[in-house]
Amino acid sequence: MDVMAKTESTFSTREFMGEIIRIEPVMGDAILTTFTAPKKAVAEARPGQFVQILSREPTAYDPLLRRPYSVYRADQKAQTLTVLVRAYGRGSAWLMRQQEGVSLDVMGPLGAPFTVRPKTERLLTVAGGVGAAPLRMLAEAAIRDGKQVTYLMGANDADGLLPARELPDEVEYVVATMDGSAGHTGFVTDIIPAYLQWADQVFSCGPEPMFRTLRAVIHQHRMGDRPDVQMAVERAMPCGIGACLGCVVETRRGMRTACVEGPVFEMDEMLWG
Amino acid sequence: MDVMAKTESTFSTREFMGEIIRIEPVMGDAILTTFTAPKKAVAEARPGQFVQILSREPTAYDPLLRRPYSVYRADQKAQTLTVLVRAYGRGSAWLMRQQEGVSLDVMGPLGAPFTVRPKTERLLTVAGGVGAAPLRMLAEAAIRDGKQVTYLMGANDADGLLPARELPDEVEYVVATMDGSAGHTGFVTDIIPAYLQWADQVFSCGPEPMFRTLRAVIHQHRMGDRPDVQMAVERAMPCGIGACLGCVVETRRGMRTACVEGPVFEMDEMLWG
Amino acid sequence: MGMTHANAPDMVVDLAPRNPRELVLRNPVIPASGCFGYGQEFAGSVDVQRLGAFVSKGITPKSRSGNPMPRITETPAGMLNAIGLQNPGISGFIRKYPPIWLSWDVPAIVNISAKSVEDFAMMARKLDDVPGVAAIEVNISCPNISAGGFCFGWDAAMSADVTQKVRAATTLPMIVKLSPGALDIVEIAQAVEAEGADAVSLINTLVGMEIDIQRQRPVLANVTGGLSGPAVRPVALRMVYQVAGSVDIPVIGMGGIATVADALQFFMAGASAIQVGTAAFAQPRVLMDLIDGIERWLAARGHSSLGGIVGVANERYQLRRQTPRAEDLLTMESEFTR
Amino acid sequence: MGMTHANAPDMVVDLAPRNPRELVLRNPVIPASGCFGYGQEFAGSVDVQRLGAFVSKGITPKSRSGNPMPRITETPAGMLNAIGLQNPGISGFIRKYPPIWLSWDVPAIVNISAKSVEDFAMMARKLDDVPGVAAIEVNISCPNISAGGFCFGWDAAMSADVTQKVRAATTLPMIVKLSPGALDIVEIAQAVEAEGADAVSLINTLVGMEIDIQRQRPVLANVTGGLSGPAVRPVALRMVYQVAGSVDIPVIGMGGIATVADALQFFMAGASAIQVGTAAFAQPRVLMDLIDGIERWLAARGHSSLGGIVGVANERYQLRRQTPRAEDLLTMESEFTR
Ligand SMILES: Cc1cc2nc3c(=O)[nH]c(=O)nc-3n(C[C@H](O)[C@H](O)[C@H](O)COP(=O)(O)OP(=O)(O)OC[C@H]3O[C@@H](n4cnc5c(N)ncnc54)[C@H](O)[C@@H]3O)c2cc1C
Ligand SMILES: Cc1cc2nc3c(=O)[nH]c(=O)nc-3n(C[C@H](O)[C@H](O)[C@H](O)COP(=O)(O)OP(=O)(O)OC[C@H]3O[C@@H](n4cnc5c(N)ncnc54)[C@H](O)[C@@H]3O)c2cc1C
Ligand SMILES: Cc1cc2nc3c(=O)[nH]c(=O)nc-3n(C[C@H](O)[C@H](O)[C@H](O)COP(=O)(O)O)c2cc1C
Ligand SMILES: Cc1cc2nc3c(=O)[nH]c(=O)nc-3n(C[C@H](O)[C@H](O)[C@H](O)COP(=O)(O)O)c2cc1C
Ligand code: FES
Ligand code: FES
Repeated sequence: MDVMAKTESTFSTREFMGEIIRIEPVMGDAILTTFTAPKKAVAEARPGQFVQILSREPTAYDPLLRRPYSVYRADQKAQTLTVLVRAYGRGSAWLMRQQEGVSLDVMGPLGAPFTVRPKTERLLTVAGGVGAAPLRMLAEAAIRDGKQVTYLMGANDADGLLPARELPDEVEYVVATMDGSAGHTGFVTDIIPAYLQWADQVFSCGPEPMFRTLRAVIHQHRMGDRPDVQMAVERAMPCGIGACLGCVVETRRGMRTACVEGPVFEMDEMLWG
Repeated sequence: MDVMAKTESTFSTREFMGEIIRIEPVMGDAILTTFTAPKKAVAEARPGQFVQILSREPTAYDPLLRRPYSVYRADQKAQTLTVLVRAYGRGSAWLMRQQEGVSLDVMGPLGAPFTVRPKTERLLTVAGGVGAAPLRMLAEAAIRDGKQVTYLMGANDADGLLPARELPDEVEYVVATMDGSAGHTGFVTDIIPAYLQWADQVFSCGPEPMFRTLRAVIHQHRMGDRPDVQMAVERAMPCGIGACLGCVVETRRGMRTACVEGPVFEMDEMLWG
Repeated sequence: MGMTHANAPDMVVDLAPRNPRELVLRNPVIPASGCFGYGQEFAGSVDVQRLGAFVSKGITPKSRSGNPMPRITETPAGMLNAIGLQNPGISGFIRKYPPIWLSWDVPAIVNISAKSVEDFAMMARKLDDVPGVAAIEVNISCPNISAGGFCFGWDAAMSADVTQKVRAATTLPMIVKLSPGALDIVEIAQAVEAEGADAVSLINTLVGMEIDIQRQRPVLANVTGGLSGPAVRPVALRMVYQVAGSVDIPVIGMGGIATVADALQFFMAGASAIQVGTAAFAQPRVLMDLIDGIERWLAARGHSSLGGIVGVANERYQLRRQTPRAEDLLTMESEFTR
Repeated sequence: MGMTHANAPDMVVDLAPRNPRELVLRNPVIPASGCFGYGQEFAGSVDVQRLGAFVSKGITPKSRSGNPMPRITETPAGMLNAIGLQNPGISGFIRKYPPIWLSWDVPAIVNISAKSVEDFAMMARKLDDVPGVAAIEVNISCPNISAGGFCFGWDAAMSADVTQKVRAATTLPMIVKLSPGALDIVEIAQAVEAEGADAVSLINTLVGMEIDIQRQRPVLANVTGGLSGPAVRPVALRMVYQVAGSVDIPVIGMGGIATVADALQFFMAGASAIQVGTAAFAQPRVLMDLIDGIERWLAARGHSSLGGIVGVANERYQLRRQTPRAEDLLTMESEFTR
């Protein structure tokens, strides 16, 4: 091999620097962070996809790895992406301290989005906590495509709910709170049965216990394979591009990467251990 | 021993959080950072002493160790300390990015200050680069005590010099620049001989090569032990309180810690290797 | 200032349960050797008297001026040191420091380093009845001159030999401090336990280096140095987990501990007490924060004592806890002989 | 895009100078095993064709689904992984990937792992004439079943044995990847050199662990995992320095490399090439930045080739460079026989 041979190859990197242009409180102690992004990244972002944000100072090696955040909004006009960030650990704490004007080191959009089947007319989305983010984008896209959306969300109290203004008017927004400060008193999964027969597809994102309850409820109520159910799961993601095999989900077809083959999986494909 | 015995002990910590209240450009790419400090810390700060500033995010382990900065100004009225910060490596880069309102994790003041002998009337100070900082505070204190000060400073160009406004009017400020854009063209050490017979004491802070030239010049020109010469040296300082022995200076009396027994040493006490 | 009410969790630890001279600490937080000078240096930064104990800088048979500079450099989330055991030597040390400690209400542990078994024993003998000295910590991460500079702590027989000779030279509580460079640190821990160590402490630093690319030579004058700080914590925790699951004497864990959560990891791995080095350089108050924070964490979760969480994450520790005592064995024999 | 003018420094490295099948790289930057998948995963993030070479995920005799989750956790300036060698097995691998690589303009190195000497040899034999495979990297940080699970790479005789059997099974350029857990990594390096390794690469990960204090159990389902990333860099650099000063075959350095300065440290310690793992997870572009940055650094300092800085900070390397050749020895004999 001639090692000095000129290499003819084209590639486009998914890494970019995005300047924070807006920070808004949204629900509980979570914020919406909006940053500039390349045209291509904004145009290609699909509901359920995520970006990996480097959450450290340029002068520090720690915390080392990027943190995944679902795309909450892709604004084609403003050429921006928005993520919803909740204070959790070291990475999100860093991100929440960043002010407008700061440049974020971002990679994405990444992952396999939600799949809305062409025949689907009625979408039921079930959100818990920051799981509200990808489902908001999904709801927006579905309404734009002329479909019907019922958006269910659960939280401890009214403050923990996504504000209704964040969803398109056409969306039917139904909520549940543990303390009864808004909507149904109890779990969001309590109110699902009422919508199951209506829905063509169910989309969910939230904490693991919510998924498990949701699955039990659906198994109890569904007719045949209908509605079909997709879930966006959460895994720590060192690489986000399928290279490390650190984010896998056990499925009927074997180990699947949550970052490339997910984060959206068919509920019935996953093994629940 | 009764291990649960109540311990009667008093101690006062030297660690405090100081809020940045002002950031000003000062010379070259260096800035002055002024932050609030406890009454005691401000009152006790002496010229030549330093503070150790944690130069990382509260959520990060890296860079791990504090960075030492000379006290540039201790403002009793405003209850603030000021340091002069030049962009150098990872720690100072972090510090330079901090904005007004940020809380700094500070320890100090630490170290042994310059010693002005009671009989001293005429002080010659020789500054190189950020060595200007402790000498500015020394000059201010000496003028306040009714003494005479000649402040020599060298830099590559005029932009790298401490602005005259930063020194009390009573100070005679003489400069040298390599490019001749201000004062003498050449090294600051070129102009020292003219002041040596005048001075009772010489105080210096700057890079190692400047110290070596200064020492050679002084050895060549001084009469007996006069003037006596003190130098504030630079060492990386993991602890700043004499515990790690990582910052030692070899002296005629053995290894001495630069953080507690220094950073100010008598020139003739140090072994120059 | 810690809790003083009646329901405060019991933080007392006994680090030498087998030794009549005992080593009982009011809490499990101990500054590590080489990181706390001789106890006085931190006086302006922390309330030394509140500590569980403290360990002195490493003492050698003769005084040493240490390595040339630079002796220290920073690394990602860690640091390298090659201090070279700068210290006044055992005799100068004994004259100077224990008399001061005598009036202190906190146990002082003396860390000793030597290049021959005889020198270790000699130092132990000299320390045996020095008032103000509560215990010794034997640093076996030292080159053994008679083994061509091979580190004592890398060889079970040599580690056992040092332990045995020191044991014969003093009745003081003896902690043996293990080297992470050993191929199998469990083997070393078991060897020193068999020879009468009252406790083991681990880990000492990992050997590392940095190169100054401008000068094209090693940063440290000594070429290599010891790596410490948060960077090494996962390695230290793994070794503490392994050793705690394999010996019956108390284990003192260290290596990168900087927060209450870090300390809890070590307790859950099986450490009875912890040492803190590098983190206290950056933030001396970490020592006080640990004492208060561990106590608060235990109280918040309803633990009446620290002992309740020691080893809870350690599988082998759990097995050991379930190991039946002699009298129980008789009734269970059939199960074991199947 | 790198320099193309005539004065660009020569970055070409030959990693198998003793082997007629040679392993010549256009530059010294190589993604590390397990951190680059099979080369395609990074296609959307970096220009794979510009790399010096790349190393595949570790391949085993049979397909493996790897360890249960969680497999990864972050640590200060580092990470722990216990992937457990999820891979399609040697046969599935050979069917799937080398045919793709065949059209690529970048050497593909296959990393192999096994639990017996025979399995290592079997895999080497299967790979020997597979088009698209440029070299093999033998991962000896594996448990040897016939030695009770003791790691091959911790024992010189076992390491030599694997090397010899693999050497007999293939004429492919063979890199042996060393384990940092060995007591004396130099001894292992010399043993594999003697048995015909064309190059050595180091380091593999250090063994570490983390405990989840909420759940009071190890974070990783596998309990322990391999520590990598900037945290381990000083340990890796020290080992590369030691090994490069003790063997005559090329050394490939890795462990925590994230910047051009880091890479230069490894070259100056004696590495002929570098591998990059963890840092490329966080920032894939680091791979391109390294290629460009190393070249620029060399050019800025007037170096006509990378070789000019390899080992410059390594004392023993310098001594070796000065070692007289046979013909010179005759005239210098008197000096040596004094
Ligand atoms: C596809 C996806 C979409 C998400 N969308 C959102 C969102 O829209 N909004 C939101 O607030 N959160 C979202 N999350 C979760 C978000 O990434 C977490 O808040 C974050 O991972 C927690 O990180 P932290 O730094 O705050 O906490 P930490 O405490 O630092 O991390 C939590 C734990 O995970 C480990 N960890 C973190 N990152 C990694 C990594 N890269 N590799 C290995 N271990 C790691 C840490 O060691 C720690 O044990 C999403 C996660 C995924 C997978
Ligand atoms: C007494 C004293 C007073 C000073 N006053 C001033 C001043 O007034 N203004 C000013 O700008 N600078 C001052 N300095 C220098 C200032 O501390 C340096 O700019 C700083 O140390 C360089 O750090 P950095 O993080 O920017 O660079 P880095 O590149 O991160 O550090 C430079 C080198 O030092 C090492 N290092 C840094 N800190 C430590 C540590 N704590 N322990 C071990 N190794 C370390 C790093 O590993 C690196 O090799 C003073 C230094 C001393 C000792
Ligand atoms: C500057 C420094 C000096 C040290 N000196 C000694 C010593 O004299 N004897 C010893 O046994 N360990 C010594 N150590 C090792 C520490 O006691 C401890 O084992 C190690 O630093 C790991 O803990 P840490 O990560 O909390 O610092 C020293 C460590 C440092 C950083
Ligand atoms: C997720 C992950 C998977 C790895 N898998 C392998 C492997 O299959 N075979 C191998 O020899 N090394 C493997 N390694 C080790 C790396 O190749 C490399 O030796 C180590 O990570 C140190 O380099 P780094 O600090 O740049 O990551 C793996 C490392 C990581 C982080
Ligand atoms: S995050 Fe690395 S494979 Fe998914
Ligand atoms: S910085 Fe630790 S002794 Fe001076």
